[in-house]
Amino acid sequence: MSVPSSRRPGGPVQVAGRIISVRRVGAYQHLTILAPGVAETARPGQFVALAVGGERTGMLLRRSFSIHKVTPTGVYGGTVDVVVADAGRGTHWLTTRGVGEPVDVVGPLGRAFPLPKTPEACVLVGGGYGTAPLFWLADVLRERGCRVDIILGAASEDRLFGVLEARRSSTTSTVTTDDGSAGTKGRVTNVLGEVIDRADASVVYACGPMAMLRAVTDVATAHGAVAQVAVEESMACGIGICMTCVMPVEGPDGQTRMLRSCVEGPVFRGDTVRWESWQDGIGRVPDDCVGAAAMRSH
Amino acid sequence: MSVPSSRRPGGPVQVAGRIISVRRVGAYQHLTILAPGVAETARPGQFVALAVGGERTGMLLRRSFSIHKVTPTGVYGGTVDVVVADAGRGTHWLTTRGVGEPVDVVGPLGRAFPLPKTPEACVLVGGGYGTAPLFWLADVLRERGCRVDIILGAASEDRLFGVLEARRSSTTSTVTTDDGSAGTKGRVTNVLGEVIDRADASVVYACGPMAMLRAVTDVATAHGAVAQVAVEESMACGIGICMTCVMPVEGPDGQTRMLRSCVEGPVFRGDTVRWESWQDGIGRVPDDCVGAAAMRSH
Amino acid sequence: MTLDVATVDMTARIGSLTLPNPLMTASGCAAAGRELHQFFDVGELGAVVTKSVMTAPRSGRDTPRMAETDSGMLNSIGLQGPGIDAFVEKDLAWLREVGARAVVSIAGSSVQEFRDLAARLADEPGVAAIEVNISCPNVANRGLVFACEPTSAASVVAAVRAVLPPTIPLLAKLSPDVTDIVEIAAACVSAGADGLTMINTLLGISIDVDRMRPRLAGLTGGLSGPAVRPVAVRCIWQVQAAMLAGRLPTVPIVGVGGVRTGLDALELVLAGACAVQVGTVAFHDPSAPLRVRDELAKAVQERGFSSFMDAVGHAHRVLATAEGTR
Amino acid sequence: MTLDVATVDMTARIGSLTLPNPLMTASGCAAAGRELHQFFDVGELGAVVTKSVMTAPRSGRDTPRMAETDSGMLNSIGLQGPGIDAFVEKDLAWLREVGARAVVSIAGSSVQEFRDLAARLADEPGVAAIEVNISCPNVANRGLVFACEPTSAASVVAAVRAVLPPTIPLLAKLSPDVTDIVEIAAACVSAGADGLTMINTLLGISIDVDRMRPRLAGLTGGLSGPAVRPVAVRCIWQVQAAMLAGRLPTVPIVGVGGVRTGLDALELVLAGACAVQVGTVAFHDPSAPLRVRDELAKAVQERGFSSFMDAVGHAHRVLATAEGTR
Ligand SMILES: Cc1cc2nc3c(=O)[nH]c(=O)nc-3n(C[C@H](O)[C@H](O)[C@H](O)COP(=O)(O)OP(=O)(O)OC[C@H]3O[C@@H](n4cnc5c(N)ncnc54)[C@H](O)[C@@H]3O)c2cc1C
Ligand SMILES: Cc1cc2nc3c(=O)[nH]c(=O)nc-3n(C[C@H](O)[C@H](O)[C@H](O)COP(=O)(O)OP(=O)(O)OC[C@H]3O[C@@H](n4cnc5c(N)ncnc54)[C@H](O)[C@@H]3O)c2cc1C
Ligand SMILES: Cc1cc2nc3c(=O)[nH]c(=O)nc-3n(C[C@H](O)[C@H](O)[C@H](O)COP(=O)(O)O)c2cc1C
Ligand SMILES: Cc1cc2nc3c(=O)[nH]c(=O)nc-3n(C[C@H](O)[C@H](O)[C@H](O)COP(=O)(O)O)c2cc1C
Ligand code: FES
Ligand code: FES
Repeated sequence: MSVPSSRRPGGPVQVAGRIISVRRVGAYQHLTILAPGVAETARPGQFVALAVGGERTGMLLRRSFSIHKVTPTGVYGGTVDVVVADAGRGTHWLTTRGVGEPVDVVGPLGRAFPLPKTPEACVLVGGGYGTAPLFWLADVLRERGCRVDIILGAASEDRLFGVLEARRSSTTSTVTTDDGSAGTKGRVTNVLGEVIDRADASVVYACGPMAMLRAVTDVATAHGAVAQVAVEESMACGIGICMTCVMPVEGPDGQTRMLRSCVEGPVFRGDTVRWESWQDGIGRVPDDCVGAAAMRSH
Repeated sequence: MSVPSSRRPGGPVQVAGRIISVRRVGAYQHLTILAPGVAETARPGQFVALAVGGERTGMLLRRSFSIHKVTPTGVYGGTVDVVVADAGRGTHWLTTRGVGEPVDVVGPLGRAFPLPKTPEACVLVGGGYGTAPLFWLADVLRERGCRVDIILGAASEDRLFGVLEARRSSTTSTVTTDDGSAGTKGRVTNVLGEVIDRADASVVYACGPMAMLRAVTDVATAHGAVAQVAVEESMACGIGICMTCVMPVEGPDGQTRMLRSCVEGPVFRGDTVRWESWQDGIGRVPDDCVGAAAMRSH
Repeated sequence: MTLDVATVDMTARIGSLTLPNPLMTASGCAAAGRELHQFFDVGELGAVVTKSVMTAPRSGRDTPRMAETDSGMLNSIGLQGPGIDAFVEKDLAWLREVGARAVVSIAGSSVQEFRDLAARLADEPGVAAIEVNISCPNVANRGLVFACEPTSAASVVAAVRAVLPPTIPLLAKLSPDVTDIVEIAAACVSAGADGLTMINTLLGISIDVDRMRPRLAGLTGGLSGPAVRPVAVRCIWQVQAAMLAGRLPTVPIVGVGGVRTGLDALELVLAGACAVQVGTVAFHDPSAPLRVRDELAKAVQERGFSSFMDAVGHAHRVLATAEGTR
Repeated sequence: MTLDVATVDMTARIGSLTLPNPLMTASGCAAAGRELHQFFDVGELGAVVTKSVMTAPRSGRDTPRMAETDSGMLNSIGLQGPGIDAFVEKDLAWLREVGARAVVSIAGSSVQEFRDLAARLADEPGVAAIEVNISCPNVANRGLVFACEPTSAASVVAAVRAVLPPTIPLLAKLSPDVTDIVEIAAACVSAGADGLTMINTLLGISIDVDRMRPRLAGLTGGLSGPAVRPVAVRCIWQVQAAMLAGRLPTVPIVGVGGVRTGLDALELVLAGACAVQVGTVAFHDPSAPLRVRDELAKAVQERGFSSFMDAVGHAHRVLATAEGTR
């Protein structure tokens, strides 16, 4: 099997993958997919877009998943691991696939977590399956001499992912659940300030639901750390051609633009995201956004 | 598992079936489907309509298949066998299913082959997978003391189905192929007259492509036998509610009507079908058909 | 809260007509109910909408009459049917006998034919409502489809309304193949329609790439099935919004188009439909109309509505509140 | 005969424009080609049709902007883009650099805006053709979409044609949401359109049954994908048939709507399209435009055509012959 490579160095490829292992982990399905060409250039924070439903399906759009880890040099080629929650019809299809079944993969997609140039203390925060990309990130950070502390949060124990992995990859790991079924009862942000202070962390990496990312950004900023957050917006293409996945982000020039979270994200500096724009599931274009004025004519 | 039964005695049921055996037979896939409630009342010549494509498929319509045989009293309930040619996207899906997979079944559907009240000599003619329903019919006829001769035809050897079964269930069996790769080179109708005469048959049962059924009807009539043919029209519903599967058939009153081949067929007396109506794949409504006049206004 | 059997009040009201539940078959997708009665008791449905009937018996069009398309199908039946007399004698009588509520769909190639059909049905017992299928060519107007032109549509509705007793509601069934469906809806309501059924099929063509000619013998066909549901929801929404805005008088809307599940039906209901028809999907799943009824009841109850009618058009209220608080 | 690489002449001619093959991206489904260039060389396509550009930078609409539907999707992007100046400087320059043929799609909220955009592009090198996206609301006419009204559509086409050099063909992109697409097509051709692109999306709504409000922040969206292909084929067929019947002058048709495979593309071609755009399906399969090109070439060759152009509109000839011999 020849390894497909992107026409842009490090860019995405499309490859006919195959599931080579499936495991149930709490509420999630952990899939290992043989996908040569994807693993080789992927970095933590990037994602893959998987086709769902099989041939002649009525589900037209790919589903996006953070890359949990990669193994660039398996026997048959590189593999990619993803952790999937059964959240709807497409993920339901994925979580009911067996070993040996084909899955079409496009990846690696998006911008990875930016890594500190010098060894820094970092706190990694994950909500639910949002922890999936963090352990790989932790490994990469520790290789660079960074101290890593991890906080895992979820609604309940079965929705935690990677409690053991967290312990292995970090100096300290803390668990919170909304219902108190594991670890500290409450939100990740209840403990985050303390963990930042204890580690004297300068960067907080976070992945999880929008509301959590906003709260993490607030706490990080208040405690003098920079938040790097991986967002999850509804994506029709995942590769930057459709303009469905946009969100308001402030640029270095102080101007807010509707950026594509698939190619200009999914990782953004938390304090550049205009969090106040989301209300009741609707993401409003801020009035001061570049190009907002032109929308008023029609 | 309770056996579903139709609200009309002997009528169809809809049941969540399961594939319990798959075998490759030449160019065909032979499936045995656990489908309690279907097998119990089915008779030779009837068919089942199978859902294809799985959940969230873009393929909305069921596909129809002649019942090859039934086993009303399996360990888990009745089973139905069908023989499927990979002819398009839906049959492709079916022929690539494995044991244990679910298949939704509606059946038994349509009118069965009418059986002679007294022992008669019968010739059974099948083209391609059209032979599938004939062996079961042969058994039923022989139980009634009928002599049975079978003719199997196909384009080539791999498209013959049931050569051995034919030998077991008949007094004589004859094979023809268009390319001469098995049996006599030529069409079933090249040998049909002779077989009718030799057996002194009064009924010819046939299943296969439209053109073959027409030719069989001609030969049978010329040799003093009645042809009972099972047709294959494009069917959207299979149960009589959509009016897509109609064909012009002459009634006892001498009037031609567009009859639904799914409920008023698929078995028709060959000499009542207005064969001349089909040309280049289009089935024209004959000018003298009941209700044809009203179509001329718009 | 997940329920096995919903206990919410599912009574549906379409003007003067009260139905035990809002689920109906769609015209042309259930014949006259007899075949589906093998799978479930059609008397349990809100109503059976019968295949559009014309005056004379009709053979229908040449075959093939159908082509499967992605998540949908095209049909070109050509209103095959027995004609009004045989329909009344056999089909309507049968529906009465089994205790089903019959919504009788009629079609004509002239205003006169519509009027005569309605007059013939006016005194027949067991007609719960009349649905006029105005998606047929108007012979008097270059074969232009009645539903595509407000004055043609209105003249059919007015003629039919004039000969029907007030006890029989008249539903005008609209085509989505128009530039402005609100305009047609308004014309029909002004002309006396007691309700609107939306939508009929979309005009489509499919080509057989092997034979290199159109698949359907009749060339064009009507596109139906889940593929068109977003268009159905949009039409219902637009007309309901226009009613709420006072641009036309408020009449009940019967929703149809691509309903496969109770949640699909709920989409139509939230957009404004107070009854829902299941068409093409019954070809795939003969018990779909009844299954959808139960799924819808469950969905309505789980969302905390005390009765089905409270859910009708609810998305307009949610949106208005959201915009208000913005 | 099954072929790995087709050798048939795939040259496509759209009026004065000659393309090496008939495959294009669809406007709004490929941005300006840069992202797809990671998967294949966009210079290998017949042309890249760029996202409709307006004068000023636009933020686009609120999110969510998309909803998946059965075999399709709804989008409500609101023409997010950088504005014409940045487009010319960055996107058009890039396309020129990589040797791609650019069909530039423009959109305006007034006839004047369309004219100004075209004038701005008239002298830019590397504009193979202009596609006018007239499916936008006309601010001067109660926000009525230009494409829904023959005189509005024609006024845009005439204004744009007047400022373009004759060497740049003008394609008018039509909306299927009209009662009579032939009427709109005829108006555009009379006004000077060198070709017609069909179809833009269908207006649809999808409702979130949990939040009980429309899924899209912008309420309505455009329906695209395989679900709508039968409507696209029908529109192409109707306009091509009207041209063959002399009801309007013959101009080339560019087909778009639900193309997933080469055989889907062939459907549009047999109906009358001399070029084919791949839109939504590129979201699923980024290399779809090039894959479809190869599949189409194979399909055309296997059917014994000596060149692609011979297949254009062929189903009309097959049907005419069949009817003739009946
Ligand atoms: C960058 C990124 C990384 C992600 N990583 C993971 C992960 O590691 N594990 C995991 O379980 N899930 C992850 N998600 C969420 C996952 O993509 C959605 O749960 C999934 O798309 C839902 O599809 P569905 O068919 O089950 O639901 P449906 O509701 O049927 O989906 C309908 C449509 O909406 C889109 N959609 C629905 N929910 C979401 C959502 N939350 N985010 C984005 N699109 C959505 C779908 O893609 C689809 O197009 C990620 C999303 C993004 C954007
Ligand atoms: C009463 C009856 C009995 C049949 N028995 C058998 C059998 O025993 N074994 C077998 O292999 N096939 C049988 N067929 C034919 C089988 O139904 C078709 O091959 C199948 O529907 C093709 O589906 P597809 O998705 O593969 O093809 P597609 O071309 O993708 O199908 C598209 C649509 O056209 C319909 N269609 C296409 N070809 C046919 C056809 N030849 N007949 C009817 N509908 C068609 C399909 O049902 C579907 O709705 C029978 C058909 C009928 C009507
Ligand atoms: C095979 C078929 C026949 C139809 N016949 C009629 C008809 O006679 N009269 C009518 O008003 N609508 C007819 N329709 C349209 C349906 O009633 C319905 O409006 C349309 O199919 C959309 O709903 P669906 O997607 O649930 O099928 C027919 C539809 C199909 C598929
Ligand atoms: C996300 C998205 C954005 C689109 N933007 C535009 C646009 O800017 N201008 C335009 O003319 N058409 C636009 N379209 C319509 C497509 O160009 C095309 O006409 C339509 O989607 C049908 O083709 P398809 O089914 O192949 O997608 C857009 C379609 C989608 C899905
Ligand atoms: S998902 Fe298409 S641009 Fe981001
Ligand atoms: S297939 Fe529907 S009536 Fe026969």
